[in-house]
Amino acid sequence: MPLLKKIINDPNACASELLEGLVEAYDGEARLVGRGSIVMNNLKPGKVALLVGGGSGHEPIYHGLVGQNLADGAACGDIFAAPPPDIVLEATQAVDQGNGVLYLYGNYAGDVLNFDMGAEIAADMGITVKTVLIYDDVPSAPPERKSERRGIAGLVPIVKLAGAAAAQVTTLDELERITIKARDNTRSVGVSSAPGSIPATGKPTFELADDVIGLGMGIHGEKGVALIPHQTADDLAPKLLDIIFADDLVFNPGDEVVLLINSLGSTTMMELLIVLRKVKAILNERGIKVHDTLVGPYVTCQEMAGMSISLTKLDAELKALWDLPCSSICFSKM
Amino acid sequence: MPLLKKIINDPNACASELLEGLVEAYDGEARLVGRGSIVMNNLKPGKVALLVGGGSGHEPIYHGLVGQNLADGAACGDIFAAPPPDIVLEATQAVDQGNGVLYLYGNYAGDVLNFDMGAEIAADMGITVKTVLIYDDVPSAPPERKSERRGIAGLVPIVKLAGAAAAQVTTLDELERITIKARDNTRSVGVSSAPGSIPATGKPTFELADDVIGLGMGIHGEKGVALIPHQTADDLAPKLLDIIFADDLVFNPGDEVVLLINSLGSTTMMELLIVLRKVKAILNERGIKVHDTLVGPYVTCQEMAGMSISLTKLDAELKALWDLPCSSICFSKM
Amino acid sequence: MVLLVADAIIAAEPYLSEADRNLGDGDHGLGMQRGMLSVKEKLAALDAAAPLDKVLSTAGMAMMSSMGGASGVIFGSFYMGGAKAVAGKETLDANGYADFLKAACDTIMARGKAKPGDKTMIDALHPAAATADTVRFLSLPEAAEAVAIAGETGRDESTAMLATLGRAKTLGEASIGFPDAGACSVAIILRTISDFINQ
Amino acid sequence: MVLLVADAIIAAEPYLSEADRNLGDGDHGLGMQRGMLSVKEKLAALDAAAPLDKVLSTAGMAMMSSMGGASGVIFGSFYMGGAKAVAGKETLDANGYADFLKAACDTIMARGKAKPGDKTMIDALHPAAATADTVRFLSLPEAAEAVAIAGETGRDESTAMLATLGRAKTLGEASIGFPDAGACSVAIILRTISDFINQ
Ligand SMILES: Nc1ncnc2c1ncn2[C@@H]1O[C@H](COP(=O)(O)OP(=O)(O)O)[C@@H](O)[C@H]1O
Ligand SMILES: Nc1ncnc2c1ncn2[C@@H]1O[C@H](COP(=O)(O)OP(=O)(O)O)[C@@H](O)[C@H]1O
Ligand SMILES: [Mg+2]
Ligand SMILES: [Mg+2]
Ligand SMILES: [Mg+2]
Ligand SMILES: [Mg+2]
Repeated sequence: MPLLKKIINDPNACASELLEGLVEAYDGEARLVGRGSIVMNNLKPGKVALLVGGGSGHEPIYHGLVGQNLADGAACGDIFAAPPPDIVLEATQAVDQGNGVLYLYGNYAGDVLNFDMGAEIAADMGITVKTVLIYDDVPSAPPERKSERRGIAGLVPIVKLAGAAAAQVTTLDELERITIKARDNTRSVGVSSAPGSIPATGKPTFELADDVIGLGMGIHGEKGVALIPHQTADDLAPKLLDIIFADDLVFNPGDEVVLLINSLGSTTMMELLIVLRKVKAILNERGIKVHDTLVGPYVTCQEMAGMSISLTKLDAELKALWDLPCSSICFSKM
Repeated sequence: MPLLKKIINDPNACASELLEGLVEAYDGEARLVGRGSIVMNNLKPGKVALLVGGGSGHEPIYHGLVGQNLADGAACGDIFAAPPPDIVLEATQAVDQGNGVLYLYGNYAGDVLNFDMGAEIAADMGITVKTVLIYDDVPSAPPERKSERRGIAGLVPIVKLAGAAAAQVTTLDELERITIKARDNTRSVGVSSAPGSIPATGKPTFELADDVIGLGMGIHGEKGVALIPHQTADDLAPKLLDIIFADDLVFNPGDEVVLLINSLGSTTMMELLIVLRKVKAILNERGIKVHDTLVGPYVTCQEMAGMSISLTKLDAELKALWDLPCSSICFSKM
Repeated sequence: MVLLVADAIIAAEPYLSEADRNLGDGDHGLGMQRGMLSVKEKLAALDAAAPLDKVLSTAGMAMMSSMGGASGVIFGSFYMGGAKAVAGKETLDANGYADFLKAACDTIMARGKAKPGDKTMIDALHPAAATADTVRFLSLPEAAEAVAIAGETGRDESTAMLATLGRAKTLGEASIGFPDAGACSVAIILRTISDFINQ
Repeated sequence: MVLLVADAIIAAEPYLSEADRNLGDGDHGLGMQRGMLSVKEKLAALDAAAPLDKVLSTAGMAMMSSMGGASGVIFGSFYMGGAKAVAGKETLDANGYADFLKAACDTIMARGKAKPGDKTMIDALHPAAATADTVRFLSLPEAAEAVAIAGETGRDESTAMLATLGRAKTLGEASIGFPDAGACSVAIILRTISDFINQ
């Protein structure tokens, strides 16, 4: 690792300072709430609320997905650490418009423990909370233990669809139903070629030999499920797609999907586009129609190098929700 | 430099392959033209056309700024190399709708030489071409030799405004007038802390000592105008803004601006937001109102580390153009 | 005593983060450090005469609301859960220490759903609590030392375990060969307590 | 001969890129390599009996349309501009070589607006063309060698110059101390021509 000359202040204050900066990026559309939450201003009274969240250091998600027709708020933890229960509670109270709150976040022990505690206290206060966990990372567990999978870049299309639904539904149950469908229709797989670093220590989150890349590595830099030789984009893309196609979600010719090619940080847009070129060729062969393509660093782990491919299968309902314009720091749509 | 495990194919084919991938990212909205151009499909007949372009390797610009209410096409060169005249010509012919074409690109010797030759041949073919050069990089030349400055991240707001204008004006002169105003109202300054690499050789574009950062470094990794000690975001932000405020464009209390905090590649969104936090505080003190904030890796140089701050001063006309929705791979607005 | 534990954990930050780097995301030490710094702050604000359970629950709350991550809830519950068991007690004896550890362990297992063998901090805490239960008849110093040793043994035994919970879960076989980071923290906590009592 | 020049430039890619790295963006060698590979391809397609000016203009066009960057136009103009001056000629003598270089230099200066002293390839090409003009009376081998030396001297003298054009411009004082990358290419081209003629 070369010495990283990060442009920061107190290495232990990164999470709180970046959140203050993020709120500024909303130019008055959103505000800072409590110790670690960002919440949209003037939410419609009675609106069914969508709350996302998780550890910081993965910008622009999760907190960058707060926006119009997206999430109403985000509960943010320290770098790579789930937000504590009281931050979750502060965010919950701020987004709640009397019609219930859906928690939508990645499936990690820390997040589940903290959001669940927040939900319990919120319930005691009379706020109805439901939870949908995101677990799109196919290699992280076999299909029969799907619910043990991690949440990775697939969260972007899932939150986009849930946010569009939250802007239109009248009940929390309806939002939960649609969000579960979006989640169950999304699959991701990724590789990583170089570690990110923990701002507070500058230490890399893992080590990797020079000639291998990690298959199915977590966005926190958790070790992957397998090390494979470093290879060309044209060799790698089919391998990754095969992992998705081998899973329990069937993609038939004629199916329409949203495709996301995500960079974990320092992998360049150039590389993502070269991978996309091959991915599109394979999808075309299979007769799978891409309704919309997202490509860029949406879900990162500091300057970690690596990329992932996510597919979200659309039915008529999801497609209509996808086409709803939205606006946020992480993802906007005309 | 650690060994870079880029996910590519033939290192000498990166430019052409990424362009093919980019066209795929448009899901049918744009097409590949000739040897190296991307052009929007079904342009309105009679539309005044906007053509951007430059060397590749800086994704998502320039070619990622082709889109609805943005650029109509882009002429793309090899990595860091301006497109040759015949590619410029192919793009010109494809975007021209009979009402003239405005060339808008960064002020670099190579780009000027090639676009000018393309323009000459286009003129011989009866296509009216005008050119507006982008030179927003304040430290790269003193105010009295402004037109010798380089074009850097400020190109994003300038192209956005020009694209909005191109969608509405009826004459090339009108588009030229508005584009010049957008250009003249935009100032940028940046720093760089680590080099990017040239895909074909893997060689870093420059070297930098461990304790310094380069002030006013070009987005191609050209040496900066000065080396300054590596410092905190809160120390750096005011220094950078002072350079902009010391220039010939006056920012008065009450002025409205578009603010762009750009990453050159591997500088994280976290860092950009921490810088934004300080920048906004300073602008607030000065009574400068930020109408819209952009933050992220818009103009990159592979995995180069560094960031820049750009300010575009808005008058009523530019503000209305800014608020027009737009859609592209690089920048979308609801 | 709680303050000594805090200092010991803070001093062990690099070691604990390194342990988490092998199996998780490398931030366990940082989270624990964040929590323990908050514990010191909150206890400093607490009046000296505060009863034992108040001290412990204050410490637990401080960790729970400052750390985040899995260990925020888990280690926060350690003190908060344990505190209930020593309510009303002025001082700790072997009996009270056993009650404290059992309550702490039960609370954490209820919250985190981890069982012994899942390769979590439970694999250090559970055997320690069990040992404490069997040595209630001993003097506190003797009991505390026995408990500390049981925690260290549990930490060491977690090395050979296959992770089935938390971040390390997805490692499968690859999770074998490293001790669990949270178990390392438990061992440090129990060791510090024993050394204090025995000094 | 043009093919030998192509091979010499291709072989010098790392050296030329390095030179550009000092002052520019480090891709000069890559651009020249791209251009010269295209030259070889296009000339292979050309029939062997093609007249000299056709060979040169084909080479120039190949560079212009394959390289991009500043040097694509500049070095493309070198052959294309020079070609006009030798139209109709079967073979080259010292006179023709001088005419070729003068036309090439004039074309490039007209296009690029660079003057001697701006620290560009002109600083190698211009003195070389001037020398060629003064040695028209010599034999081609003698003239070619004199020109090659003038080009190399010009390249060396560019080292001390302050860049006022192109990418290096913004370096100001920092541009002093390195030879200009394009001037290095010119020196190689003229040296290769002389060595071929003199062998
Ligand atoms: N469900 C659980 N029950 C008990 N302990 C747990 C559980 N999940 C995680 N842990 C403990 O937390 C430790 C990780 O803590 P930490 O790294 O701070 O949180 P995170 O995993 O969110 O980064 C693990 O080593 C493990 O001992
Ligand atoms: N206006 C000009 N006139 C003559 N030569 C020029 C001019 N601009 C640049 N050059 C030459 O081009 C060289 C740089 O070429 P190259 O690196 O291939 O292009 P780029 O600068 O676009 O990367 C410089 O070293 C210089 O000799
Ligand atoms: Mg963590
Ligand atoms: Mg170049
Ligand atoms: Mg951890
Ligand atoms: Mg160059």
